[in-house]
Amino acid sequence: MKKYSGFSLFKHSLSHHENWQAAWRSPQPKKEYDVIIIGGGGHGLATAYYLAKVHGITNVAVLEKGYLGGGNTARNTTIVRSNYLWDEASKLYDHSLDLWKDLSQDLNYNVMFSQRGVLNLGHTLQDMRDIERRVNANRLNGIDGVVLNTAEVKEIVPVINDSQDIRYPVLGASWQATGGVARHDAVAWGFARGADSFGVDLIQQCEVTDIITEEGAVVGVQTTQGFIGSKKVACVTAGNSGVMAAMVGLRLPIESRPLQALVSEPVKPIIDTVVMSNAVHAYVSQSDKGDLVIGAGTDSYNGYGQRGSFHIVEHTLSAICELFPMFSRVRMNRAWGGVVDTCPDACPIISKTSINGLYFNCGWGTGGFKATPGSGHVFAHTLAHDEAHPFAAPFSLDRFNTGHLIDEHGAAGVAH
Amino acid sequence: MTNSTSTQATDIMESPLHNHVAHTNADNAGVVMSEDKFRGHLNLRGNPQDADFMAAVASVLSVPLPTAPNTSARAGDTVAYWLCPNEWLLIVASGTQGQVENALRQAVADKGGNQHIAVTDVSSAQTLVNLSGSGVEQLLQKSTVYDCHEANFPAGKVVQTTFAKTGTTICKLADGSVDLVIRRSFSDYFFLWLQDASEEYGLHIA
Amino acid sequence: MHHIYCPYCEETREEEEYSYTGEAHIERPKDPAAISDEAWADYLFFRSNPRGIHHEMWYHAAGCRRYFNVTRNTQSYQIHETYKMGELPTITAASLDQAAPQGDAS
Amino acid sequence: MSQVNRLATGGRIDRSKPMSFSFNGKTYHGFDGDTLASALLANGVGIVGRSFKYSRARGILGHGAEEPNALMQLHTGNAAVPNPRATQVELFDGLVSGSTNGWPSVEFDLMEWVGKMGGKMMPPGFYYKTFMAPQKMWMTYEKFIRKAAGFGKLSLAPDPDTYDKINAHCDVIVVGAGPAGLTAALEAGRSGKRVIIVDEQNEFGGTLLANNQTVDGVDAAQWAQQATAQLTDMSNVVVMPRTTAFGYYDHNFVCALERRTDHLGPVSTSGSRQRLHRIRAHQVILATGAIERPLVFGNNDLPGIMLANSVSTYINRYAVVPGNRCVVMTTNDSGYQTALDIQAAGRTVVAVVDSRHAPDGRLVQQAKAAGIEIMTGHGVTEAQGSKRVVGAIVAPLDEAGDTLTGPAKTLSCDLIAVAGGWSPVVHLSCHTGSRPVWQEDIAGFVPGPSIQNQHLAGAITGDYKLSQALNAGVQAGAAAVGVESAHVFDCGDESEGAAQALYLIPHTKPVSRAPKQFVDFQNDVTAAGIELAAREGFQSIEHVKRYTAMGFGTDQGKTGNVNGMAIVAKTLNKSIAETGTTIFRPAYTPVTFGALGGRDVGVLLDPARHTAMHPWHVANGAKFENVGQWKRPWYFPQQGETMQQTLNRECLAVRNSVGILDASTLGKIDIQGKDAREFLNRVYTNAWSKLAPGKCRYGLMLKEDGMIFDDGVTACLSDQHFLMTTTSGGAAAVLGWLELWHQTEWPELEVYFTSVTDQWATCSFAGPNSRKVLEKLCTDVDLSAEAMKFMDYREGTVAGIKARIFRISFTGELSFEVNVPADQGHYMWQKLMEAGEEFGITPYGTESMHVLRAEKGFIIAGQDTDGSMTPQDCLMGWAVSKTKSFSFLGERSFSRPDTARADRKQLVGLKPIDPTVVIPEGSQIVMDPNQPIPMDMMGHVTSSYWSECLGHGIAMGTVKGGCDRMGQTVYCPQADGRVLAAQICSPVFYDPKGDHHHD
Repeated sequence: MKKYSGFSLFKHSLSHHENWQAAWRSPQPKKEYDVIIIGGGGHGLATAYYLAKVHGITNVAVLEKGYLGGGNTARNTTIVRSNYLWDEASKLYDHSLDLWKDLSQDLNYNVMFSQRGVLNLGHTLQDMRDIERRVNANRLNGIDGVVLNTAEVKEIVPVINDSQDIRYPVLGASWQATGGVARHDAVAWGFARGADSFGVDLIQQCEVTDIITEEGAVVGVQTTQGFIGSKKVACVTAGNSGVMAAMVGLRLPIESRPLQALVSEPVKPIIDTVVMSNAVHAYVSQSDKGDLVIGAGTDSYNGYGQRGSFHIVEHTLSAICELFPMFSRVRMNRAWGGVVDTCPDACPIISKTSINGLYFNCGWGTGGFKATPGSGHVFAHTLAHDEAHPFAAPFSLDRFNTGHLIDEHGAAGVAH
Repeated sequence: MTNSTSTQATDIMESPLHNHVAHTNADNAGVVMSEDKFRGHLNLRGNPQDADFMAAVASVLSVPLPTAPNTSARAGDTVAYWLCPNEWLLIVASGTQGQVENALRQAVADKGGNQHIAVTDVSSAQTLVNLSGSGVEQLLQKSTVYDCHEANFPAGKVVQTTFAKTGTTICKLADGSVDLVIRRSFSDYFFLWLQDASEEYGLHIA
Repeated sequence: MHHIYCPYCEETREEEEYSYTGEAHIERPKDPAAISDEAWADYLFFRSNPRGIHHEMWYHAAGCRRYFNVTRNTQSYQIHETYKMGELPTITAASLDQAAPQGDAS
Repeated sequence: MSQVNRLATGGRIDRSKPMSFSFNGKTYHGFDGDTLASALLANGVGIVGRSFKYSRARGILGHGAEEPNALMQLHTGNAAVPNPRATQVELFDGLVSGSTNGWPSVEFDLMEWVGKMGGKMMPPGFYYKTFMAPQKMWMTYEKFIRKAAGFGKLSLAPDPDTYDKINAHCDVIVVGAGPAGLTAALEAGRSGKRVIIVDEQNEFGGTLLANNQTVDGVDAAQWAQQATAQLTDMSNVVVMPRTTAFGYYDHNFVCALERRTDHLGPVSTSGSRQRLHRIRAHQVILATGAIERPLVFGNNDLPGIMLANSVSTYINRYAVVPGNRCVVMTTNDSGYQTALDIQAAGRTVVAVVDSRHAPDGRLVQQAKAAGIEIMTGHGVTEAQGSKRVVGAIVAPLDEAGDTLTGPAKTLSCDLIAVAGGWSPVVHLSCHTGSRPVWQEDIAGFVPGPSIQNQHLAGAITGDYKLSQALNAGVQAGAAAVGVESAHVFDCGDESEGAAQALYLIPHTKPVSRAPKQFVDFQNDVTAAGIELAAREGFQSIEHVKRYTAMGFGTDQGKTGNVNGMAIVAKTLNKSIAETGTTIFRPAYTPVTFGALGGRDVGVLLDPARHTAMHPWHVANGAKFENVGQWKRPWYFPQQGETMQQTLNRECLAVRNSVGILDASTLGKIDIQGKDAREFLNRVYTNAWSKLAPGKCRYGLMLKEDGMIFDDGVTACLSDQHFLMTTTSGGAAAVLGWLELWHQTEWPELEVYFTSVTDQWATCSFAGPNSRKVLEKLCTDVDLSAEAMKFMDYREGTVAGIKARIFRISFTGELSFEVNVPADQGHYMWQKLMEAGEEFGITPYGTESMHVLRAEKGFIIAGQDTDGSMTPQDCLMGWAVSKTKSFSFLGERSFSRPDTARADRKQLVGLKPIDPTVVIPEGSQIVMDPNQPIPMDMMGHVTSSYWSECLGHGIAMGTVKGGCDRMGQTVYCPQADGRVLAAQICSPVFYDPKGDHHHD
């Protein structure tokens, strides 16, 4: 892998950028791999990268039915934070946040991780109780966070409507200064380039049509490019996890729902941080290009169509106009949908299955992007050792049998 | 309690929209609202396949219960709205809901008495609002996702649907106006919405 | 924006009148105490979640307040039929698969 | 006349209505009927903006929604609108406009030098390759990068305008009122069915308005006017100009934005500025036309290079010729029409440069006959100029258009009209998941198969002849209403020669070294950039788009995408069909946030629900709390009181005399039927078989996972008649829950549920004097302790009103709840206030209610529970029956290993060691405050208050294994460094034996 730098950019500019090498190879699939990862999104690519880098397992294929990073990685609102309520979740997401901090250098790829801070607004007394509870838990878990009052929120976001006479006034917020946003596509590309450099085969346009098992153990996958053997197959297919599971007769505690997002036309910088409001279903930040990037609520029904219903977007924008009255004259440029794999407790599944050699990493719901490096890192451990990474252990499928759910819905554990 | 107030002392009663009586902002208002307050509202449940039940109710109301979806039946001061296959809203003359409730129970009992029915007085829970005028059709378009065009919503038809961010039951009357059933706790919101949505047509409170 | 036929109101109504309430035809175990934790968990949490034909329940919340069943394609969002609670679908993934080759032939 | 490019006659402008407007501080003049773009062109304004990345000077390229360059800053102050396209802004007198970028001015922009010097260092993806070290510096780099972000600027003041929405329903919606749309609407309209026709422009007609042909023997524009008049006369047809269908959603749902007042002034003076139409149609006819493509050649972004069709439109519709010496570069016959139009306008056509070697269509013949110079088999390889095109370098091409075959020559010109072929407007058809299909013969994408009830007519299908459009419209209109029509138009269309599929015109230098050849103007995406992306492995069209930002602009690639895809395909040696297209998403053109929010803002954001007594609370100075959608009195401060003083006063009144609470918001469900008891047995944890009429019982409701979902008291009114109460926020969910089980699992149970929340107003009054108050008003019920016991229910008359009286208590004091029909709730409240006056009856709100119940250890579902608490966790095992035969909802989950653990978090009382302390709610609980972070957290404080009657702080909280830790000390480390200690105790702080409420 040729190193990227300002100097390399200058050098290549002298030859009119004619000599850049491909960021990754486009290999033909081999007959057999040590590990096959189904799904070339951020999580799958990160898993491959850490498998190779941390565990030295490089005979790995990532099979992607479309193009790398083309699923939810390409469709989210890029928020990164770790201020989750429960110990298990906050450990996992904070592990991820730690990895984010050095990710650009680690990958030699600027993922533009911008720690511009994340506000979670509270609009009712119960919201504020939940915020206090979560921030206290974060603090004692070593995760940065403070509770702000309305005036302090206004200081950070001068354009916010701080009137106390409105239907759902801003009573305060939690503030995680180390949270922020990252460039979503770059994360997938950076991990892809990194994994490729260790010899991982990234195979695009290769759809898995069946997972082949013999005597309760995985032996490989059937794909649109033929059979590929492996004794370890890891499904990292987000919204399509149920479809994968059905190939081996399994069901998952997951339902795939549309989640919509939208961007405005680019406007001059007006909001410098990430503002989230679970109560009114609105999330907003502004990209470096000037777009207001807005997340909406999840549609209530199952849907793989990468589109949702219009009234969800209307609901979100009425809330946005209420929180930021001057945004009313901005225009929505583009809206789209992803397919999110929602779990009953709003926490992921990072787990072995009843089939030997078959692993699932899914259920990230509306909040998977922020977990990308952490998810890949702990899942790689699980794959390498056939035993859960300590941070991943609580997220096994078994929790649904024992009842040990980690309910981030419960108390302001906003899942985006 | 199986029977409600049999007599009503209207001087101590406040209808859901009692606060909103004096608003008039146009002489030739496109929307005229009038609250038909203190009517008796009874929610009736029962099996429409049970002929005894249907006959008993018809005898009390002087009109058979409507069984076709989204229809209503009217007799004098009494109107019955179809709400679902085993549920009706009966709107009766002011103050008579207790008598009607008792009469219904008695009539059903007289037919054998073991029918599975329920009658619930909801007279205070909601109110009947009539909207008329040239602006009403568009006002309804602003307010509900249901298609209230005459081609789809002829006189006598009743639908339960959305109204802005709350729900309502709408009945189209022969004179082209509509009756809306508004829940009491949402009535202030309803009125705020009505004022806002009717601004361009003018609103008169009759 | 779904446009859904309510089998009780016998009309097609807007999505805003309804709420989605999950997979259809999941029966509560007759004797919960007699089944394993795994079987109970399966009933509680595990869902078929197909990409394609899905039988699901919707609640006509702003209308007649009846629950009913919808057979819908989760990829195309096409609704194949709606039917009352207690009834069985006439269209299933299997029936459509069988019909498809004939459709191609014609 | 200052409008140097304005023709003396012709066009659809009204020369009797002159208008003045300003652009970048300078005043110009135009006419009614102009767009801002046509008026700027009329005045000879060339540079209207600066490009995003390289700050290159840009002029107007098109004449409509496709325009990538002319983004404006419109209006001033709170009326400011960022980014509208000048081509879509209707001129009005006094309009104030400006460019969005360029410093110090758009004519002379210093950033241009940064673009020129640094441009070579800024290929696609350059961000990803640098600014990495040191990691911490990215935020600093980003600060500078963000300075260049955005086009237009927002005002900081709230929007002065309002927006609203209409729900519309129709049999047929026709999108687009060009030739195909008009005939479709006429045909559908004649059937008498309900038809809506929308068009984004101020005037119906589309291309007919700038067309020289005739329809049915009349001038095209005149025919359009007549057709429009016919439609307007049909009572079943809704005609909506200035209305853009921007989104096509599932099941034939089309959203359209109507601009009602934007053409009149900056702020609406009457009614809403814009209106969102949410249209449900049985049939959708897309007659959205096609957009002309530019060609990709060196410096093709210079001001003065325009789409040929746009040049014709400016001439014919607006009487503006945007140049004097024009070179037409074309790959098809339509460019010749532009040449003829320019000539007819009295300006010079330097040459028509046609990439085809032997064009022979009728228009070509006409141009030849008109003496226009035609250079076949040639292409414009590069434009010359700095702020305006001054010349076109033209060179011969081979048949395929791939290679230059001879020396170049330069044509002097100030306008290059480019006709690179057409792209059908497939956008809307893609919104519902249908993928467009590449059609080689027209070199364009057409809509793919769709499962919507969708019809296509006109140029959207890739057939661009006027007769065809009119006839296709007729057929689509007829099909949509299920009739047949034999109506045929014949406009005597010119026979057209075949177009050449050419996108990138070769240059003498390779793409990587040639002058910049722009593909996406707004995002400065060049052919070289696309080649580079492909070279670096970004080969999927989606990757190219994302790596280069192609198509991500506010024009969403309307002019650039196909050229970009063609370049990718060529680079990868694939066909365009193989390369595929990206999917178009809503919105077709940008939509104002305000219109999407509509009227659901301010007080209408969400309904505020009020009780019958609400006016009293307001009049008596209550502070309110949002509980679900309800507004509940939070506390009733008196003059000069702090909130704590108010609470102390309110709580003491209840403990010592009598207080009154509006409890009307509690959900109430009327349950009737012979199986009502059995049903309650199944949905509640405790047993209901033996509850006698006149008795009440507290019930816990669980989800099937065993976790508490709701709670409340249910009264047995008669043997088969119950009244259930729920939490204020949970009423609708509980009713839905009961119906769910009844309708899906247990339809055989004979029971009916009816919401009566709004029927009953509930006055709850508590305190040792509460009986005395009630006795003053109620004489027909024996209220004595012996006759009416705790948890009894009676019917009676209170203040002359038939009432339901419950002796239940959420405060631990002797307490009654009187329910009366809500019509009389306000009256009842006032009567109770009067009757209680001698006892100092004190209204109290939710906060004091919370304190009083916490003193008694009563839980609030949703505050002390969070969806992860079982009854046992809340020390409420007493409310769980172990003897019911039916396995009630949630019971099975208790025995799961984790749910059965003894050391689960349990809800216990917490007594602060320092009695003056009130531990903040939400504090986390640890056993050892000195342990290092991360600490082992045992639970958290769910409720915490100052108890005035006990004289110390009290709290409830969850603690792991809390039941077995009674008496132990726990610690709550605070953000400010304090560590608050508390002792685990019973949650019942006040009157543990329950003497008071049993009195």
